[in-house]
Amino acid sequence: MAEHTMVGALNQALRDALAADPRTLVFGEDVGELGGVFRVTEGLQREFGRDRVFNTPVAEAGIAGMCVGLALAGWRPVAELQFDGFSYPALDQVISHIAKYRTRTRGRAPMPVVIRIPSFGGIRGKEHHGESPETYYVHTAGLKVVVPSSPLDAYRLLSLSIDDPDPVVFLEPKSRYWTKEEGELTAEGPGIGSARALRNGEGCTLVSYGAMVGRCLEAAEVLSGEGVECEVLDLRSLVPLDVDALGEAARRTGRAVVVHEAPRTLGMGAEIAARIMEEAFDSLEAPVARVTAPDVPYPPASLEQRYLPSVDAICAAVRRTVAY
Amino acid sequence: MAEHTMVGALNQALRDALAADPRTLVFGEDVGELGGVFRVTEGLQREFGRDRVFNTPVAEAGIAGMCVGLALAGWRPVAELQFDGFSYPALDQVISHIAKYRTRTRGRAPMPVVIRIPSFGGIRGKEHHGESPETYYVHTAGLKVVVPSSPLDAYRLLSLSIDDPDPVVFLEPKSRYWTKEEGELTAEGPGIGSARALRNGEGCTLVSYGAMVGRCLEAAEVLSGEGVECEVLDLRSLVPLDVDALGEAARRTGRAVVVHEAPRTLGMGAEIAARIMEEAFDSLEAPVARVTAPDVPYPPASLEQRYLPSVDAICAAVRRTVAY
Amino acid sequence: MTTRQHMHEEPFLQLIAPDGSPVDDVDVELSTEELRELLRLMVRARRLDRECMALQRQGELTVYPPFEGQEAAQVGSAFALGPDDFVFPSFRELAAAVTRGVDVIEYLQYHRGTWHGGAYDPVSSRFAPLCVPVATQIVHAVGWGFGAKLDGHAACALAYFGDGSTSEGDFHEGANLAAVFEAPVVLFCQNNGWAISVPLEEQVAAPIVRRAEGYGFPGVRVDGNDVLAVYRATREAADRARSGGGPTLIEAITYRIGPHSTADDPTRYRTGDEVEAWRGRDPIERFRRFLVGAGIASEDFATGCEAEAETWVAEVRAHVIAMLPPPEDDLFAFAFERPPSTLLREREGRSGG
Amino acid sequence: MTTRQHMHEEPFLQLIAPDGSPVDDVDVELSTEELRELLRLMVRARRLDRECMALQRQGELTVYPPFEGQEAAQVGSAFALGPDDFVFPSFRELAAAVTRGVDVIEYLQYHRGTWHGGAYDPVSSRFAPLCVPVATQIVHAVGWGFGAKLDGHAACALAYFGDGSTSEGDFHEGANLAAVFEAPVVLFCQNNGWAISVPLEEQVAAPIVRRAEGYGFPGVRVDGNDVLAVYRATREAADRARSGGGPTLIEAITYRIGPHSTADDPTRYRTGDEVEAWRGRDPIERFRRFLVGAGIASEDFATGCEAEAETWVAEVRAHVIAMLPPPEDDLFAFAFERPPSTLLREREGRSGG
Ligand SMILES: Cc1ncc(C[n+]2csc(CCOP(=O)(O)OP(=O)(O)O)c2C)c(N)n1
Ligand SMILES: Cc1ncc(C[n+]2csc(CCOP(=O)(O)OP(=O)(O)O)c2C)c(N)n1
Ligand SMILES: [Mg+2]
Ligand SMILES: [Mg+2]
Repeated sequence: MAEHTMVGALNQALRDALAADPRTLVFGEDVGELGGVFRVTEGLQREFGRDRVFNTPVAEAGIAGMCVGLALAGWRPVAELQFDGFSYPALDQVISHIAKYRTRTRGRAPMPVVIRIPSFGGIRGKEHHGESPETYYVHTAGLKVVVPSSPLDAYRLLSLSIDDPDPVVFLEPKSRYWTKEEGELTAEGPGIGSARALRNGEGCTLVSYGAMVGRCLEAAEVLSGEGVECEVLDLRSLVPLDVDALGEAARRTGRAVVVHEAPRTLGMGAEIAARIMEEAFDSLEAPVARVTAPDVPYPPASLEQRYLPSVDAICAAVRRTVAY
Repeated sequence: MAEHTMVGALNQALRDALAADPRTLVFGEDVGELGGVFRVTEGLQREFGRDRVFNTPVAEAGIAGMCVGLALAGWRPVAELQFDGFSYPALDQVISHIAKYRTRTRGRAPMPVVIRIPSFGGIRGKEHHGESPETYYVHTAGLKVVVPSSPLDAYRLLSLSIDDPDPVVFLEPKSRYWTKEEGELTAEGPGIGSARALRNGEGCTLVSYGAMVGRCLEAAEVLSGEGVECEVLDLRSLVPLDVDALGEAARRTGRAVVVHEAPRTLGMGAEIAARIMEEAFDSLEAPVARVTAPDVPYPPASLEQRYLPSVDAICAAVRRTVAY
Repeated sequence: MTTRQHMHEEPFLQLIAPDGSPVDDVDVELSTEELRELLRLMVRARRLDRECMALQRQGELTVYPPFEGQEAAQVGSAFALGPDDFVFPSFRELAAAVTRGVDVIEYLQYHRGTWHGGAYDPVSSRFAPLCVPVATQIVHAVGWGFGAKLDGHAACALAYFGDGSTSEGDFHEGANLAAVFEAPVVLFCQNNGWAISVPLEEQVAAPIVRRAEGYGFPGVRVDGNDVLAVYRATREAADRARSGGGPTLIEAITYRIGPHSTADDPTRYRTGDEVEAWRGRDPIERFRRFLVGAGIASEDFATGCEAEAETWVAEVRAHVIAMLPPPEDDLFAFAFERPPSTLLREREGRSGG
Repeated sequence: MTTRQHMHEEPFLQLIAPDGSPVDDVDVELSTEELRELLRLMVRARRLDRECMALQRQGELTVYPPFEGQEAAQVGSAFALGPDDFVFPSFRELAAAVTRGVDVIEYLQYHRGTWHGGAYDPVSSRFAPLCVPVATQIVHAVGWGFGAKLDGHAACALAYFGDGSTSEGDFHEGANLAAVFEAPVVLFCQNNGWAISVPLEEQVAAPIVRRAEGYGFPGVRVDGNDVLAVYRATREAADRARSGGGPTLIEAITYRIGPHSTADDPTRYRTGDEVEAWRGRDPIERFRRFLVGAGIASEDFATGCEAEAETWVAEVRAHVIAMLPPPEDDLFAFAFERPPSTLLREREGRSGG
């Protein structure tokens, strides 16, 4: 069985999409000869030509805005914004147009647009290279927001995102780009909107997405040694949010801890806590806990592991929740 | 006692700030001769001259970015972005710089900047004129976010925001601009970070801010007729969030309903629900309910009252919560 | 006065003088029928604009942004486009919509407050939905134009925007992207001298047309109240775009005679003299005199246009007043093709109670 | 090759030929001491740049963006500023920081990964923190310059940015605002031919300097590898700005000899020939030959500069290696002057456990 890195899996998903549908376009800063600063688009320009895969000037609002016009002309744009921190200049085009265009045109002009953004922290990056931008997109009505946590699922989710008729913001956890996973690259399996349990347990439910899923699994391992068996839920998509899975899990374990890299206030943890309370109030044995970054800007490399949720912090939160 | 509209109170707060501190500047699109599209800056240019109060070109990122340079040069910029929906082009400058500059410079370059944004819906406005942008700012670490609900408090909160050494995003509820309140304009009283109870009751706590505070008071009136006495909490500032007041209220009434105009997912209701659960889990008799707009773009005038939380919807949520 | 200064700072293309006399070779290769049609369209558009002002005052429309004074700029440019070309309007281009044959009733749903963006089909109309955030539509036009180019499809996109919109970053990103991708795009700036209350000289420090050279494509300055000059400049730019010549920036010097919108009070920021001076350059009167003087149309034809516009507008008015709000379920009907389950639940909850 | 094409497309200011011979009146009103100082600074800067590359390879710095080849552009421009002027750098302007006397150790905290933006005091250093989101600093410079103007304070702001950065909306909004407010600002573009892997011709379709006219202020194109030409152009622009003449755009034609950053592999997108051609225009060697040829400095002086740079860099290296991570509490220490209670709680929670 072949082993895949997340970068390799994403690259294959783009290649397969370009091959499958001649209307698919891949563009962004440095996606051409260079293959992207993370090599996710490696070799695609050579294979599909400069009309299908091309560099753009350094203009994020322009990149997002061009997606609108290209979609109106019947193309399927898959755009890359180079880093989380550089996706912000495009926010106006994403919020004001990509998210609203289908509604504005009563469904006559859908926006089958995918915006890929290498995101999140943990790579000892410079300022603006470790941001967790999901809240800005999740709160924006009209968008779907997808976050893979492993190579095989990255292939599946990116393929499904490109097929999706609605606009998808696809956030790639940079810190997992080079992790490896064995198996077949296939779009079969759980769709966008279905969370998946990566570990079962009755003691507490750990809810996460992206790079923090790995830390949750580590924490679950540690806690298992203490006799606390945790279920680990990988959300996979933040919009749609799998509230059924969240409710069911909370009803089963009565305890939930949400983990993410974004700052606490109005990070995904807030929505998940609120939804779990709405879905499973009577079953809750303890308040839903949030293990997140503090409400301060992303720090320099030498402090980032103090900023991001640590395995210890996750374990401590679970212990408190179980002991509650 | 004098009667004040919110527009008049805000205008007076700006006038007093310009008079009190020669370093204060007021600028934005149409704030000069016109006095702003809502007249909040009426007469200020005539009174303080074109150096202190001036029009800018139509360039929101530029307006926000200039605030950074002006603050570095020792000025206190009070900028207006004309409407909620037109504040998005400035998001990159706000998120990447205004919110991070103090941290980046280890406190050496504070950002005593106020960005005023006429916000929220309910005025039968065109598209992009009824947005509730608070989540984008509340989640951005390094900003304070203030929302007045009445004329007298608007004067107080804007005065305190201009005095505040940290950057403040000041969201003005357009639909309340012409409401009147009797009393003295003074900065004395509850500060930024303190919620205030506008009505007391033991049956349920209604939590809101901005224009929805008025609807909560109407709902409380209706419910009182049914024998359900509601406490109505006006948050006043979303960052800092008065979690002590939230916890205390929830401990007292055991029931809370949050009301806002923004779409549900990752609207303030999510954070408030999560905080209340964290603060007062054991006292909660029912899940914290959220009465919000649905997760769709802001609709045209003829549908907006179907989109915004209605008094009926608030009452229904309270009844469900009390009956839970 | 600003716009006049700027207007005279450098030459601009003018074929017909304000008094209606030809100042240059006026042959723009239009048939007599087509020339008359230009007048007909301008007269219709103005009559409709005035009706919309009235409808708003009567509470039948929400805030309305009138275009009176800009008829030649909009009709002349829209008339120059081919059936496959695609227009990306801002929010003041009702005259262009009329010229393009967009369903006016559906368009007015926007101003009626019954549907954002207008309810017409943008794809079959070749006219994008109304776009409020200024300059953002310019980048959409570049994307569409580049898409047409990739399709090897000989069509161009035309983006309308105002003088104030040129201060936005999106104007620049769009112009530079169009230049780099050699996209078939016409960037059509209606310089009406004002951005709400901000005069041109507080908006820019040089004539807008000069920007074109910095991007590497042609810029043309034209008398925006001269419908033939606007037509010729747009026709040339569109032909060049379709034949691979890339983008053109057109700066049409015109004036907004009315308020920025029905919510605006222009007496706060501009003088009556300025407005009067511009009434003297009225685009319709100018073209009427030209047609009559050149024997292309009779006075009767002109009066006929007004009569015809009158009946047409009466119908439009009736339809507008009859427009009902959409059903509440339309709130939910269009946000997604595959909606999240949470939204479906909320939707059912509503229809349930 | 792009940059060369563009470079020769139109004339640019050059005082010293690549071989070191004067091509024009080289009197820029600098004393012998000052002229020598320019060489000293360029030598120091390059030596430091190379040390930083080494430190990064040795794991002592995080990703580092070298400036080798751009010494004349940075040193010549920074040297032309007065003590009250304020620099708004991007992320590659270490040579400008050295020239301005910014505390290099504190600056390198940025690359060490111990503090974002660098730990120097931007206000007393008259040097803003490093700015990563390209072009955003241009608007900050305009704000600062306009603030200085309001203070009636004769100082200007200089913003550094690259060729790729000129595609951003913020470049445009900053340039237009500077023009409209007649802000004392120098917009200094280091056109090094590449934006990471994107060559100039995929970034813009016309020489960047041509943009200036569209905004209504002067644009100057200068040989960015000729330190005297850069000095003169910047000196003139800064003097004009301080005396109320408003902004100037300077396009300095130069080249990035090294990779975009230590994370980049330039062999994927450019040829070795191109790099070699530019080594032939080396700014330091050129100026050394000029000084020696003109009898302003001796070969010994030049070798002396290198020796002196060597010792200086050894000290810097020692300090960098000794830099410790800040205490965890620094995470919380600076976000607010009056922090929310929720943040204080979290902060105490941490220090607690
Ligand atoms: C991004 C954005 N900012 C602000 C506004 C508010 N606004 C509406 S029209 C207008 C002035 C536009 O002036 P111009 O581009 O000259 O067009 P005109 O109104 O003259 O037709 C402004 C500032 C907006 N619609 N979009
Ligand atoms: C807003 C933004 N988008 C993207 C990036 C990623 N990025 C870093 S440097 C760079 C290229 C900049 O090119 P140029 O302006 O020519 O400067 P140079 O690197 O050549 O010095 C890009 C795209 C960024 N830093 N900021
Ligand atoms: Mg205008
Ligand atoms: Mg460059």
